[in-house]
Amino acid sequence: MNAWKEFNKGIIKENPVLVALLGLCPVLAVTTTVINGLGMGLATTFVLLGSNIVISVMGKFIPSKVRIPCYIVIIASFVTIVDLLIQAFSPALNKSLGIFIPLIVVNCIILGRAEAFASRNKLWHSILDALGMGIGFTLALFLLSAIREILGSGAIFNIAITGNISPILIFVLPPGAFAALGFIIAIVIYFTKKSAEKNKGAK
Amino acid sequence: MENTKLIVSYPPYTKSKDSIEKVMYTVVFALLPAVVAAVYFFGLRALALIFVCSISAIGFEYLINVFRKQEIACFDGSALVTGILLALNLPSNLPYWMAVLGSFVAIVVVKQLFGGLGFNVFNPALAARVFLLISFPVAMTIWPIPFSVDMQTAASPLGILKTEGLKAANSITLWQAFIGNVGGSLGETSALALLLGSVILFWKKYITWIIPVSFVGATLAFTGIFHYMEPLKYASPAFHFTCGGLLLGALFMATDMVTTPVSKRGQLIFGLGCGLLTGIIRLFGGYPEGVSFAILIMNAFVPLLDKWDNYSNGKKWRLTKMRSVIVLTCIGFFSAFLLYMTDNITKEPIKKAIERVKVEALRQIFPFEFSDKDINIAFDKNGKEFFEIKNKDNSLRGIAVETSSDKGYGGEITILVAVSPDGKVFNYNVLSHKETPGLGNKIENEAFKKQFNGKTLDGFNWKVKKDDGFVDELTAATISSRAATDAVKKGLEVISNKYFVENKK
Amino acid sequence: MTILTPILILSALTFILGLCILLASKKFHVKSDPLIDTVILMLPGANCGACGYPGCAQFAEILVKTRDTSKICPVGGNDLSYELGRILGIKMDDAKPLSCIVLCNGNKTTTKFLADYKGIHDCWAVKEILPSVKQCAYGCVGLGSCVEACKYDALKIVDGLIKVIEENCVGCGVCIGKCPQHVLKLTEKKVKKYHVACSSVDKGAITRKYCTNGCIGCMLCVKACKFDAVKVENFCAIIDDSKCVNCGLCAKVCPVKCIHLTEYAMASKKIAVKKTDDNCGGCEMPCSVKGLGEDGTLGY
Amino acid sequence: MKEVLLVMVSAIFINNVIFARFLGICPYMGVSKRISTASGMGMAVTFVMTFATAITFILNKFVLIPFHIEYLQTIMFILVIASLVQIVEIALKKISPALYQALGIFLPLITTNCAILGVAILSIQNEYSFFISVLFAFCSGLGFCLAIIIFSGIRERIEDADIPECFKNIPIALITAGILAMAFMGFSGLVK
Amino acid sequence: MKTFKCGGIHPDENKFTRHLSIETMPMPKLLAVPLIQHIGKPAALIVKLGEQVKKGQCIANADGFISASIHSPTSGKIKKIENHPHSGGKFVKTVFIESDGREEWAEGLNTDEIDFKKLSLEEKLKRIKDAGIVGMGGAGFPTHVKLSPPKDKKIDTLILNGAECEPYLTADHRLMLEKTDEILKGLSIIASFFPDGLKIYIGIENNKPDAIKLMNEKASPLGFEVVVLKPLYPQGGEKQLINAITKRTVGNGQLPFDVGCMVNNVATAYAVYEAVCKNKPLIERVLTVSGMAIKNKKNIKAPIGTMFSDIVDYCGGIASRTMNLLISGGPMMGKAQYSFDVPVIKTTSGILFIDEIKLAEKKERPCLRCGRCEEACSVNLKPWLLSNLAQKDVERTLEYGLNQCMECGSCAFVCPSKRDLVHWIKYAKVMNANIKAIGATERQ
Repeated sequence: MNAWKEFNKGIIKENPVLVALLGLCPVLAVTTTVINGLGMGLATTFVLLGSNIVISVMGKFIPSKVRIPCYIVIIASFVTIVDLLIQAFSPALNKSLGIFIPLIVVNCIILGRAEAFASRNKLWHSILDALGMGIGFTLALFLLSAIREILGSGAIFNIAITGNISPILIFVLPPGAFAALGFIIAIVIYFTKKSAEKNKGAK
Repeated sequence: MENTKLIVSYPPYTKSKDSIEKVMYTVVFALLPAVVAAVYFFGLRALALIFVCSISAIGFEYLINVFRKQEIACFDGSALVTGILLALNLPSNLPYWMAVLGSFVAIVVVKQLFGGLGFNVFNPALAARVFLLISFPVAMTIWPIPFSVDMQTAASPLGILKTEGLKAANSITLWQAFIGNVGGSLGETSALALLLGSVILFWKKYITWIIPVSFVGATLAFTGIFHYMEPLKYASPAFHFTCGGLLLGALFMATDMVTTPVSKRGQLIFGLGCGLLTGIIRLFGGYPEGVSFAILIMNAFVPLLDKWDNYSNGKKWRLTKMRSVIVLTCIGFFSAFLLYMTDNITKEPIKKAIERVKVEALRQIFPFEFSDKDINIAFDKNGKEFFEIKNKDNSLRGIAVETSSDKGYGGEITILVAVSPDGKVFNYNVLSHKETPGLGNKIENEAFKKQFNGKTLDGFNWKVKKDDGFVDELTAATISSRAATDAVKKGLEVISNKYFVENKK
Repeated sequence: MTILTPILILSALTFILGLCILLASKKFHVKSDPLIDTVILMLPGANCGACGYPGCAQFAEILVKTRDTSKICPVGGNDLSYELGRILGIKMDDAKPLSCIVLCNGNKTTTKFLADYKGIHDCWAVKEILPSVKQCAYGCVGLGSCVEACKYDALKIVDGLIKVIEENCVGCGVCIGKCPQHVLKLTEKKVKKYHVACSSVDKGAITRKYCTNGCIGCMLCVKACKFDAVKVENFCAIIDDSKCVNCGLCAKVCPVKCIHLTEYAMASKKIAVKKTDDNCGGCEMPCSVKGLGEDGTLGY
Repeated sequence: MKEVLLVMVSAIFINNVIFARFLGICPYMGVSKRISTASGMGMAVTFVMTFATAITFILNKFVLIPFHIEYLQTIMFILVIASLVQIVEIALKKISPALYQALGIFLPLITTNCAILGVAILSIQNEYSFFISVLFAFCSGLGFCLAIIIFSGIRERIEDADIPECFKNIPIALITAGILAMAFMGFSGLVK
Repeated sequence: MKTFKCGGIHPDENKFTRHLSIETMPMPKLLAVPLIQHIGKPAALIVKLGEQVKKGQCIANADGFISASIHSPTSGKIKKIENHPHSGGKFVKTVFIESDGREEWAEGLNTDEIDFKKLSLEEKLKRIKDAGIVGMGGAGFPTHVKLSPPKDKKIDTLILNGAECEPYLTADHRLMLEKTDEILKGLSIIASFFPDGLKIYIGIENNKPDAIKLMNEKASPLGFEVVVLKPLYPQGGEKQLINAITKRTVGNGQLPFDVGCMVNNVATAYAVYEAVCKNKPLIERVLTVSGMAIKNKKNIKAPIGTMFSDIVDYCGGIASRTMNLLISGGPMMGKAQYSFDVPVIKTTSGILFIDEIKLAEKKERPCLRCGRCEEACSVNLKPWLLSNLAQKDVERTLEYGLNQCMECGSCAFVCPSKRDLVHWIKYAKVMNANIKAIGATERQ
């Protein structure tokens, strides 16, 4: 499989959040502002990259019986590293992401990619796949947090833009998160189905 | 005779003249008294609002029918009923665009997305009201006073009960509340009009009597018990009956056929549940009006109430041998080593980071500049931390202390207070709070904080204007303002009895 | 010294846990035959019951226990049987691929409708109040009870009549039981397939009244067929698959054009035939029979 | 006694593990197609959550704090949870196949469930005593159970409504969860 | 006034023909006598094509325990025997008889009246069986089987069903007015089959005051009690009538004789009188011809086998061009027909010509879960649940009492969304019967 397709698939075709619907917990929780969204996206990408590299290298040695605990330990260590780094260098982000940084460990995307892809493919492809998935995840987070921030608190990157029209506060609160993600996924399904029909028709 | 084309279908061939249109337009007819009362009390603006809501509801349903190529069913009255019910739930001075947004949510999201009439799980008008209440807390909780010409606003009786306590709420006589001459949303004020309207529905058997009776009964019982136990703290059941949306909810919202259980037993449990939840939210909850939330939550239980189900089978699971133990252990070994190294590197930066946050906060609340060196941390008897800012000749320039008050609307508020050596407040900075965004979190902005500048402990009544103190509270966020004042006062007390008492002694 | 404490603790923890997992799996070991699971994974998993068992899991269990070569999964067809045989170490006899045909051609143009039916769109529901929506009481009602039952969506309604989409049909036979008129039939997927598209048992005169190409039992096809593969039973012609060589002669002579040809691209093994006057050598038949395909091939 | 009641009500209703804290959304969306599987999942999560919180609390109190290796908290917790789940599963298969039949398929799902680890870490952060944190975990599990059973009831009812094509199953489920979260916000501010 | 306790609806009665007396219809040229006119196995044919038959001669014998014999309504020649449309909606083997106009009775039949007290029980039962008497209320259950219930069941009440709750139909009403004595004689014949000390009621709805007055005068001397019933559909059903009069409820899966009751229709009693006293077989019946689209509405006594087309000619033809609904039976439980050449059979209680029913517009709307069909159902089932399950998972409908449904149509009547609940329930019954049949064949 050529490299570009490997990388590309994570972003649009098999976007972990919008198409495969994995890892919804952090996606809903932290996307109140765009900065948080991006922060979480990058953190997850880092962990995904690290764990994919390690797992694809050690893929052969891990016996299938305990592969889940092994992957979890590897991922957990990467997550702790990221956790400590964030606490050290950007306390504001740490305060807003709160409990969700340690929870990257149980983010289904990382374990999913590790088990489904990294343990079976070569290092170079695993890295590409990790990057693709990571960027796809961050893109989805950015999209959702942008919508929620603009509608919810009338600002972007914490700079107020909507002036005197009072913002729709629900988008900052949990119900808004669920509904916004629901609408985005519906739109994605609508377009993928339409394009599928178009090229099926063309074929 | 041969050419007549015979229609064949399955018996029965005569059907009752009942139809969805008849049911829905009877409900509209039953809502007329409430509409008339609303217009009488709140003026033409109410009529305009009802008109806007209904037209947009029908319009959205028409668009959906066209978009999904269904046959046009938007004039069967169900959209009109939703529109009117939504309008009766709103304050009459609500901006029009919010009303249209509300009917969009009601018709498109809550009703059509779930499959249209008959399939929606939640009552559309109710879900839209809760959506608006949460999205625009300010606009939805200010109710114009009846007959007021220039739209003066006041809190609804329940709102007064929630913020001011029973004493103020009792000022409204029960009769006023019953006929509707009291602040509140269009439809819920005049209980008389609602009861009048529901008579036709009961007579034509379009609503069952079980749900309204059990709903109102449970609410009155619940509030009655607490009223009996502590008459001073909790309002009487009669007050709860006439005020707030109880009657509008019980008679028109909770009896919507589609979103309530079909069987009698289910309806009874539904009614009791709604009543109980309304009581809990009204007496203990954060929002003054509990009816909408109660009905929404019970709507979620409806599928369970008349559910039927069969059990599905599970799957097998397998395991293998010893090698796994060794590999697991060495992975544990390596990760431990890796983590130790990172912790070593990042230990100092973390400590410094926490320091910097504290210094950052301090720098914000002291009017004068100072360098890190001038900060000295002192402790009092029970280990409370004080930040003292020293001058060059290490005399005291300012003291700051971290205090908190748990009387906040959403819970605990912790602040950092800065005080001058002679006991005057410089400024304070909110470290953490759980106030409702948009309302309570206004205690953080400058306008509110400036009031405390230069105030000393004794000589000022550390209360909000309502309790004849000097702090004028934020509109519709009295509790948060009172909690903030209380926290600052506590900070002053702690500092004063550490520094000033010792000096005095 | 402080470097050792975390490493020791974590390693100790992982060791203990690893040991617990091992002990647990030893003590609580449950015997289960992995072969059945591999077979289950190979089967299509549609639980269609064509192999005669309620689900693929049960079919796999019995296949592994009895190693009976006659057990066939028609949906999987030959290559699945071959694969199963390889796994179980037995020689499976190859499954004949089946496909479904409709023994009726009464669509909007060829037949008249009985009455303006207003009710549930389901063939069984119609039978309660009317013999059929169409005037022919034996033909396909055309309201699609079979279409819903088909898992491979190989059936669709084309102006009032069921049409079989050959590529999708795997011959699982679920739709046969779902038709109240029993006009669906499973037949072998041959290259060319002729079948009589009618199942009306009324006399010719009556059938002609309500359906333009219903079989009137005129026996012309019986006379024309050299291999007596066609016979007429109470006014309706039936083609016997085993004898029929698909020469297509009966279709040509049928006055009401009620014998239809279906082509199965997948199973086609085209045999080039030398076209000579007296004996073409392709099928040991006197060449005078003009039934050969246009491109001079004889499909088997 | 008041504090116990406080913790229970807040864990089940106010900051419900799904609607307020956003923990455990993946299994919440995945397993709630039918009421029977949903209740099975709910019970499994409650059981494992309580068990896991108890063990992680002990681990934290007697291992992490004395040796000052708090940074190992995440890895130790998740390791314990993963192995615990596997051991429970093997034991369950042997002891009572019937119970295994009901809960078995959910146990592997639980290892990747944010709620279990989330609740464990939360109970550490809130500095609850041992009894209170176990109670907190059990009530969070009940909250999860309550949420998933109601949710599966609704999903089963709207299964064959003619929802627009692109809104079928996951998007409509998310919107339903949104409305449910809105309804549960009624409880906010309940505990003074 | 008494009535049954659970469910029931009030359709508007439209009993236009209640004042018109019964007219006897002249014998049409061609008669079509189908071999299925009752519940149970079709009768076995005993005549050949072209054979000459006399009026009242038996042309098909009862075949099996639950079956009834069929007689020729006229004297004439068997013209043809073939599958012909039947008012039940299926093609049935039908005997076509061309009447020769002589109306010559077969020997021994149509004797003048004899006193039934002299005949022994077996003799009476044999006459009823030979005359092919079936329940005329609409079910068509062979009466001779009904009159010999299993030995262990003790019958203590006999009810004569004069309720006639179906709209439009007034046949029983007119019969009660014009043939009161014969009906009471028939009722006492039926009563003689059971031990004395039997309580006998006659249930008549309040919308037939003249019938109630007349029956009271004639019945009370004989010791029969006339019970006035509040008009409520479906009071004509056995279970509902028993509950209305004796307050006993016939539970799920039970039959009337399980609670010691026996219900017979007014027309059946009249036919029993004619069979026992006059040895006349069941070859004609009284039915109502009504509906907006027929020129003049009538109550007619028509021979079995008369084509609907002949009846339309006798009643003056179709009144309006837009007539598009022809019903055999009442509007609630009758069946719509697709052609006019369908014969009258023993259970046809009426023929309705309804004009321009806009059935197309009555499109099925989604179910509002209003619960009105639950209230209306008189055997307290959940029609909305049964119809939903019929579409999703048919086997589960059996758990919710599918087989108790007697398809009275009350639920579909009250449904505001005009859903065809009864059709879905019938569909569920058929599919379950199929599944049972397939199950049976697999077990062999």
